[in-house]
Amino acid sequence: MVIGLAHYLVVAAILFTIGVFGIFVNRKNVIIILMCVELILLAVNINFVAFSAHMAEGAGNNPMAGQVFALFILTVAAAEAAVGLAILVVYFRNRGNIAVENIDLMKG
Amino acid sequence: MFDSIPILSLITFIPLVGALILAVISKFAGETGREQLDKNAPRVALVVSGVVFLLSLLLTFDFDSAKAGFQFIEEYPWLGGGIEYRMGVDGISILFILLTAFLTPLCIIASATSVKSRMLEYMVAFLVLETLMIGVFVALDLVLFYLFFEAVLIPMFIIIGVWGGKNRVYASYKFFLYTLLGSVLMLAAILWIYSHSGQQLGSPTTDMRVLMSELKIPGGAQTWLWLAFFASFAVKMPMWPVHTWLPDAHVEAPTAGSVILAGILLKLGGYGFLRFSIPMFPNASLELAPIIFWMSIIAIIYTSLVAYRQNDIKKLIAYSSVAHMGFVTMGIFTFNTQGIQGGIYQMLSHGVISGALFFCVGVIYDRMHTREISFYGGLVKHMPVYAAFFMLFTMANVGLPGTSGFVGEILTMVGAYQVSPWIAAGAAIGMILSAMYALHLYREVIFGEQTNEKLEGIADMTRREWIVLAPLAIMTIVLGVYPALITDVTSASVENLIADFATATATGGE
Amino acid sequence: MLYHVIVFAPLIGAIIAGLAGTRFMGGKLGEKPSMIITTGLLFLSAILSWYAFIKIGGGHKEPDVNVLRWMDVGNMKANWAFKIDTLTAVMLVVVNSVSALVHLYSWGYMSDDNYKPRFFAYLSLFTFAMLMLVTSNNFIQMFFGWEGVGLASYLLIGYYYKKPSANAAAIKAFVTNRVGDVGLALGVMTIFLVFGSVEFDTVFGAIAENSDRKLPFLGMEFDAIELIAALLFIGAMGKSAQFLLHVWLPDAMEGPTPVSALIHAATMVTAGVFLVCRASAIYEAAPITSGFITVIGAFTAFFAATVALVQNDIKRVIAYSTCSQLGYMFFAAGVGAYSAAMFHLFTHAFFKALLFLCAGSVIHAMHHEQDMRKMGGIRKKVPLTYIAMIIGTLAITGIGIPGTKIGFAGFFSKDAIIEAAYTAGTVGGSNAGVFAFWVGIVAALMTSFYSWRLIFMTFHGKYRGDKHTFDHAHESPMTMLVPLGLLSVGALAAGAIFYSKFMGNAGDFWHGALPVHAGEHAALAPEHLYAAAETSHASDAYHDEVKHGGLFGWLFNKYHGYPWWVLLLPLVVSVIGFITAFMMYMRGRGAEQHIETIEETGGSPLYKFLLNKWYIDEIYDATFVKGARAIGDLFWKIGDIKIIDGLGPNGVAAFTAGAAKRLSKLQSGYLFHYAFVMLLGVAAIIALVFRTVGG
Amino acid sequence: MLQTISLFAPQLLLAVTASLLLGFGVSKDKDRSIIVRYIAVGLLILFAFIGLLLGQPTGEAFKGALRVDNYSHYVNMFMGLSAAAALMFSKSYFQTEKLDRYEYSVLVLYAVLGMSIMVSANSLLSLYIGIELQSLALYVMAAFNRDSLRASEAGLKYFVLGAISSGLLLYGSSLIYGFTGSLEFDRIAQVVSEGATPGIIAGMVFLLCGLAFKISAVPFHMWTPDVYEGSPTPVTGFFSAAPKFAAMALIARLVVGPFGDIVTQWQQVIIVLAVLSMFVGAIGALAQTNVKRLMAYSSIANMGYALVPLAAGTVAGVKGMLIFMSIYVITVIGIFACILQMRIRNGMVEQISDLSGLSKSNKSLAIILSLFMFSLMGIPPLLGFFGKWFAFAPAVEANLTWLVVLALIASVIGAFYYLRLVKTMWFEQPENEFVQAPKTLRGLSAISVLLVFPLLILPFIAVRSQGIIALAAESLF
Amino acid sequence: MLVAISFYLLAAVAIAAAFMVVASKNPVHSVMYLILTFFSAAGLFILLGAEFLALLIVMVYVGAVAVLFLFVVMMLDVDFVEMKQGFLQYLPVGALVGVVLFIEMFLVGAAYFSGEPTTVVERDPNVSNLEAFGEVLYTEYAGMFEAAGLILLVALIGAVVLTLREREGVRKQNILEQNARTRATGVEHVDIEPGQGIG
Repeated sequence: MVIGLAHYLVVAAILFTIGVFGIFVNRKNVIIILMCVELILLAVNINFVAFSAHMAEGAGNNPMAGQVFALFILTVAAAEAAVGLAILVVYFRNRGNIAVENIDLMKG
Repeated sequence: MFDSIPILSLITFIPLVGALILAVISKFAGETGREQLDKNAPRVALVVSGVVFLLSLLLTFDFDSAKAGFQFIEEYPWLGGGIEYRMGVDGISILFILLTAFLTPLCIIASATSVKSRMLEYMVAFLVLETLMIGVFVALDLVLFYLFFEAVLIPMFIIIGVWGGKNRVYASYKFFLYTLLGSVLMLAAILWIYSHSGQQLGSPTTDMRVLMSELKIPGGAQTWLWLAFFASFAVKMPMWPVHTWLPDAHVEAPTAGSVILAGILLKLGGYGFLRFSIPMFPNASLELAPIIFWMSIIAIIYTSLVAYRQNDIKKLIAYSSVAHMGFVTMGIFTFNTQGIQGGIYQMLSHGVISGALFFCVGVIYDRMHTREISFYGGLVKHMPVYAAFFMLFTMANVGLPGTSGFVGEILTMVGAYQVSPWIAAGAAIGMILSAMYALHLYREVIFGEQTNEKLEGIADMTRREWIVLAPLAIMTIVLGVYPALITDVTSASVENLIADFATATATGGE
Repeated sequence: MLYHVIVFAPLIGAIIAGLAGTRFMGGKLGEKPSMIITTGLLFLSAILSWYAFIKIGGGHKEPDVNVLRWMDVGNMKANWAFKIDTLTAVMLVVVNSVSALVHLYSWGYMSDDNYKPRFFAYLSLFTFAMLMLVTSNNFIQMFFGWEGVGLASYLLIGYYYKKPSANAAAIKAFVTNRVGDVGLALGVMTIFLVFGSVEFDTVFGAIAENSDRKLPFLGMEFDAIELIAALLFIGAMGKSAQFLLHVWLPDAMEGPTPVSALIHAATMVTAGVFLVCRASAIYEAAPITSGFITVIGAFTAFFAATVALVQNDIKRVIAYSTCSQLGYMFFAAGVGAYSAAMFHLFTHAFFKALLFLCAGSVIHAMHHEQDMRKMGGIRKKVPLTYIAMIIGTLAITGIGIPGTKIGFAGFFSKDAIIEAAYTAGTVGGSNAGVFAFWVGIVAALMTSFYSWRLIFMTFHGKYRGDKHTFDHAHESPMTMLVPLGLLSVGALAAGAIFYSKFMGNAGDFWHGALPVHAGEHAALAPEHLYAAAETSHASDAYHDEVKHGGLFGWLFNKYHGYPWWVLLLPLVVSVIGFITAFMMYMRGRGAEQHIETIEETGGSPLYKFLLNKWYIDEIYDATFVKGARAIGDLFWKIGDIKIIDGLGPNGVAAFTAGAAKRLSKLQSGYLFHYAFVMLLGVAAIIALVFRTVGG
Repeated sequence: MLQTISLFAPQLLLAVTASLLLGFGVSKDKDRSIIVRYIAVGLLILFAFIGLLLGQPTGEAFKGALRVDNYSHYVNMFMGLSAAAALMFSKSYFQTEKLDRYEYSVLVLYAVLGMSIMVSANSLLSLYIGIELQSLALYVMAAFNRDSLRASEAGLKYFVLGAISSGLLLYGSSLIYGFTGSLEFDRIAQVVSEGATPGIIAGMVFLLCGLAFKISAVPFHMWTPDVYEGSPTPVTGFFSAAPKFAAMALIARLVVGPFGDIVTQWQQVIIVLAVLSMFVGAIGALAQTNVKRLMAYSSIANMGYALVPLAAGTVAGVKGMLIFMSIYVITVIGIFACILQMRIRNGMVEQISDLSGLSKSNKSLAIILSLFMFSLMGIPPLLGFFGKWFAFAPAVEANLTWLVVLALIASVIGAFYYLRLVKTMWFEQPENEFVQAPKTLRGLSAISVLLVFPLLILPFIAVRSQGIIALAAESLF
Repeated sequence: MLVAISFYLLAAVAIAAAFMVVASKNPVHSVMYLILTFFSAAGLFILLGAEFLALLIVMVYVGAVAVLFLFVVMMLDVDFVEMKQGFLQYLPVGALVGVVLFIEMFLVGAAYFSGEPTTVVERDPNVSNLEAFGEVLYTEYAGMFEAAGLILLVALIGAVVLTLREREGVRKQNILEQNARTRATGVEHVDIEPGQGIG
């Protein structure tokens, strides 16, 4: 049984979907949402790496680019996590809790 | 006489300059200077609009009515891409300029006392409005035309909304959005024409002369474009069933606003039909004329009957305006000399008559602050002069021969009769109905025993009101007795229009 | 210049009095000067008119007088211009004479009025409009006059503007007239369509070449000329108060009595007759319409007479009488006897104006009491008026000695009409003519009855009104009596003097203004008549005779007069009418008893039917007036507000506002909803893009 | 490398100076924030015109990762100017709200840097980096008023949804990379022209969806009203101008560049986004009572209009988009300058009803704001009309007349709520006393209104600026 | 075969853990599951021959990000409330959209390659993954690398701006200030007017 590119893509897709799914079924805790975002980014990374690994050299193909991209995603994800958590903390300070259901001061 | 001066631009923009000057001065005036300004603003505005009127009179005298084409043409680069600043007048448009320049000073005179607040702003709005209205009639470029055509909404919206009656917000919104919806469809059509002209002529242009003479629009597209333009003009006219903004707008607008609305703005639609629909979409015009006829006839009968049942003076007159505009559309789409000339005539004369009627309403509104018909009665006892003027204009509104109202009506009907007696017969019913509602109004307001105590001691017309109404009265009669004043000017252009139309429709548009 | 003065003098008077005399300019001119100026100018006009009449009647030819360019649009050209021929001249005389006298009369009649300059301005304005009507050389200017007199009539009927009934009557008059005017306008448009011109000469000259033309009108195919004739006649019906459009005339009596005399008896209402005569060339070529006119005219004569039988308002009786007499004129015109119609118009103007002015004099004396039930026996109080009234009544009932030239004005003209109808019916074989003849006779009977009834109720018997009024009743001032006198002269002598002019050698008099030749009148001149004419007379002689004497003259000559009973019958029925009236109102307690009976019983159904004018007003009110209101309300409240606004601006606004509300509900503020929408969007857009690719 | 530096000098300048300012600001001197702001403003203005000053050099920088061309110069100019304006009008607000911190200016600089990377992006990587640089700065700016619950909620929402959009964008990028084998736009374009596989198309769709979030196109708009409302007003003003332009410019570069050969596919996406945005924007605004929220919906609608010419996929279309966006940016900056001028007793103007009777209490401001509103409505002779004209003409040319008609109808619906502002200002009686506004703000609004005012459509300006924009647009093709 | 087994195992763990991130009641558990997911993903990366990234993901995610999460979770001390209710309520719709999205992603992405099994391309054994990175990262991607640095800087600024609070009234020892003390700053010379007192 050969594990091909498709397998990885499916895994990535599943992770992506779980991440997405997690965002909109979660009603209680914003941190979970942030984690879901990380899941999504992970899924993308798997995609990139998988593509990169299965990519033949030449003909304009650039296998390394995918991995580099993944690296940058990692970096940015970390930065995002920092900023996101910082905002979350600020929010918590103001609101007293971080239940997603309560984040509805502004609507309409 | 005006070979070396851009007379049309001058006429168009002098009021705007006046408005700007007023606005700028007010910016630098202190609290006390502000009061002074409010007092003097009408005078300034009057001088400005008076100059415009004189210039447009000169223009009319200098106009060679034997020529069919555009005159006093000005052309300057503007937006590029075939969209340039082009102005010019022909026999169809020049009199509308004159009418605008004629009515505006009167409006200003009338407003000087009847407007109670923010006089300066009011005058600024009016001057801006004048620029825009004249601009519509002189523009020879589609974009320029649209610019003026649409921009009119702004000052009018403000005028209705700021100086209007109780329900002014609703009315101003209705006016604005109704007309805007119509004109955006026209904008879409203009865009299409622009793009089509690029494909057909090599480079796109919005020069109306080129578009009228050289652009060939395929039949199917013509119909769509015609409908899009129609949407705009029909709302402006207004034609049934898109007329319902008019009564509201009229009722709520201040007197001078109503005058301008009825006197000029309604004519933009008719002018548009003449300027665009017929020359540019001849086949579609021919094909869809029956729709116009039906709508016109319905407008005439329907709105006349509705007018008959109104209990607000302005509303009644507003509905009667719709009915009279029905004659205009009917006349224009007969495509014959009498019909089109009659349509133009009817527009001009209605400009004078309805303007005068609204001034008349303003006279008593200023005194009593109500437009309820039932409030009044027996006014002739204290206001004989007013009653006389009102009678004249009522009769002109009814279309009595000898007044200008008659000429337009009879010509349009004669024109329509040549197309189909049905149409003329339908319009003729309007003659009866107009007598019904107009005389009903006159009877309820002017005649009868004066029962309302509040009317005791109501003063007759002031000198100022005299000055406003007398020129209108003179015009009403002069135009009724000697219509050649108008028809001579318009005839060459109209004949030309008809000839072009005939050629275009004969060849099937391709 | 002569004609300029004739036509414009009244206008100038009207303008001066109307602007300077009234409160419009603060009454600077004053009452007296206004009255003097208007009346003076009118007399000037009148005198010049007689001069012109004599000149034109004597055979002088006058070219059209162009005054000013008017409408000039494409090939539609109509100028302000005067067409001067005998027809015009006759009308000028009628209009200006009566008008001048009425002006004068008004000095006295309106002496209590506060707004005299206005009244005189209106009168003069009316006169001007009427003059424009009768002098026009094209249909458009005629329409101007046509509506102008309508305006003046409106103003004058509503002169007592405080009276609601006067206002209502004024509007009714104007609107009803407008109905007719629409017909006229459509007629003019048809003329323009068919002939490409609206000028009389051009149009009349081109009738022959257009006689076969067919026109579609309102879904049917019509003979063009017939259509034109019919449409024009609708206009005439409105102005001349013919049956169905007559409703305004009785109500018009709300106006001051001089107005009734001038407008609603002598001049304006005859405009319809004038129109038919003016356009006689068209009617000549329109036999079907002519027949229709005959029937309508005859029926109106009958109908109005029946209503007049029972009316109690003195002016209304005369008004219906006018209506009835107009019917006579129309059926005369309908059978082709235009000259007879014009002749009756001419004489009628005198005696009907006389009657009205007499009635006015009575009313003046009775302090504006018009109800005959409250009069009676006042002949001693107003003897001169009484005499004038008798003269007028004798004139209208057509008293004279048949076969001679002795008789009152009505005798000549009315008999001429009846005879014309007889001729048309028997000799010409026209059924309409037969009908008209008999109706004419019956109407004459009724005319006599109600005219005498009026006399008896007013001047004879016992006084039935307010004592105080009676004591103060007095004969009218000279300004009123002089016109009465002059008109009496007219009523006495106009028939006798002008019979030969109008009816005798008509060709010499009319000079082509009216068709007096028989040849082309299908209704009157069936084949056998031609044949008879051709065989029994040398054709030259025939033509010559016809040319000079008109068809009727020719027939008269050919048959050497009518059967004796035809000549005698009108007189006989007049006498019968008189006797009947006498029996009913002079015997015993006379009128008093009658009035009591009716008050007790309420009158017979027929009486009520007639008293209520055949309920036509009620029917109109229920259908047209209420209908217009109801439809107006429907259009406004349902059509405009509910449907157009409801579905249009307001509906759209409500819809978008609703959508906005729903949309802002969607914008819940919850992160998970937002995320959900985003991902739903992605899924949907991908599905959209791949819907063709199929995944 | 030298070439890179010369081409990318403005951005490098920005990056270096921003870092220096950061260092400068760290010290505890209280007045630093003001100095930093002025320097930043000057820098931004310099940045805006540096392209012009340097003679608009063109070429590729960082080994093809970035592309500097007329297009990027033009967009940079507007971004720089609008950011400078936004910085200027933030001053008084932040000072009164006691929020004035030098970090804000630095963040703006970094955001602009991110945007300029976006605009110049020539590969998926630089695109992503640019977006993230910008976004992170914006997230922080949204929550800048950290003691305000609204602001922090705004920041939170913006962040979470922004992260999702990044995920979408990245997923799209990964697909494109996988199916084309490259991140470079040129290479992608080449592969696409040889035949696009479903993967590429799907990648493109994901990518566009991610970007659509940045321009707040429906259905990726949900954050916009909340963030606009919650963020400090000057931040909102900044959000609605430069980032929108940058993202829109990026979308344009993307669709005509790498995906230029699959017009039919992306056109559908753009059209769907456009139509939904126009109508949701127009209708959604109707129910609003908060000025900033209203502006949010207005910007949604306007992005819809801006997408219309883009759907044509022609040079004229890109040009139309540029003109429209430029005008939109000018207008929006002006409007926020106006809003920020209005200070009533109990704080800043937020509710529409706060504006009532402005025409009496502060006439010139009312006139200016009204002109902006009419401009947004697209009523001639104001600039907004010309924006619509140039935006819709290419769409009509590309047989998308129906789309234009829809857009125009939506603009009529939209007119309703702009009119409401005008109505409130002119037709109602004043309720509030307004505090005199600082000069800078008045100046800003005056400048923008002058730009919006029709007189500037004089031939020499109109034709020339069209020439510049046309050059910019052409450089994409 | 080993690769296959490893793949399935790792993939299964990753997916299951990811699911538990979403589904577990306690956020602390969620973080733990997240770490597990990252570990599994790192395993997958190794299977794909991206060793450097695998290490990096463990370091960055597990070492930094996850710890940060954990820290915040602890710090914010949120209630562990029942979340089943909402979870189940919205599950169907959410799941539906999730499934649709997944199917779409599968169809446009994975399905393309499922027909022809592709394998991991063998790279030059002489060049390690790390070397390969090094070759391009500072050359080809230098600019972006710098920019990424700026991103981190912005994140830093952001985090500081948002969360750093200087409390008023807290006595802190500032060595720099102490060292920079001079007589002029430390001593105030006051002339006291006779009879006036100080103040």
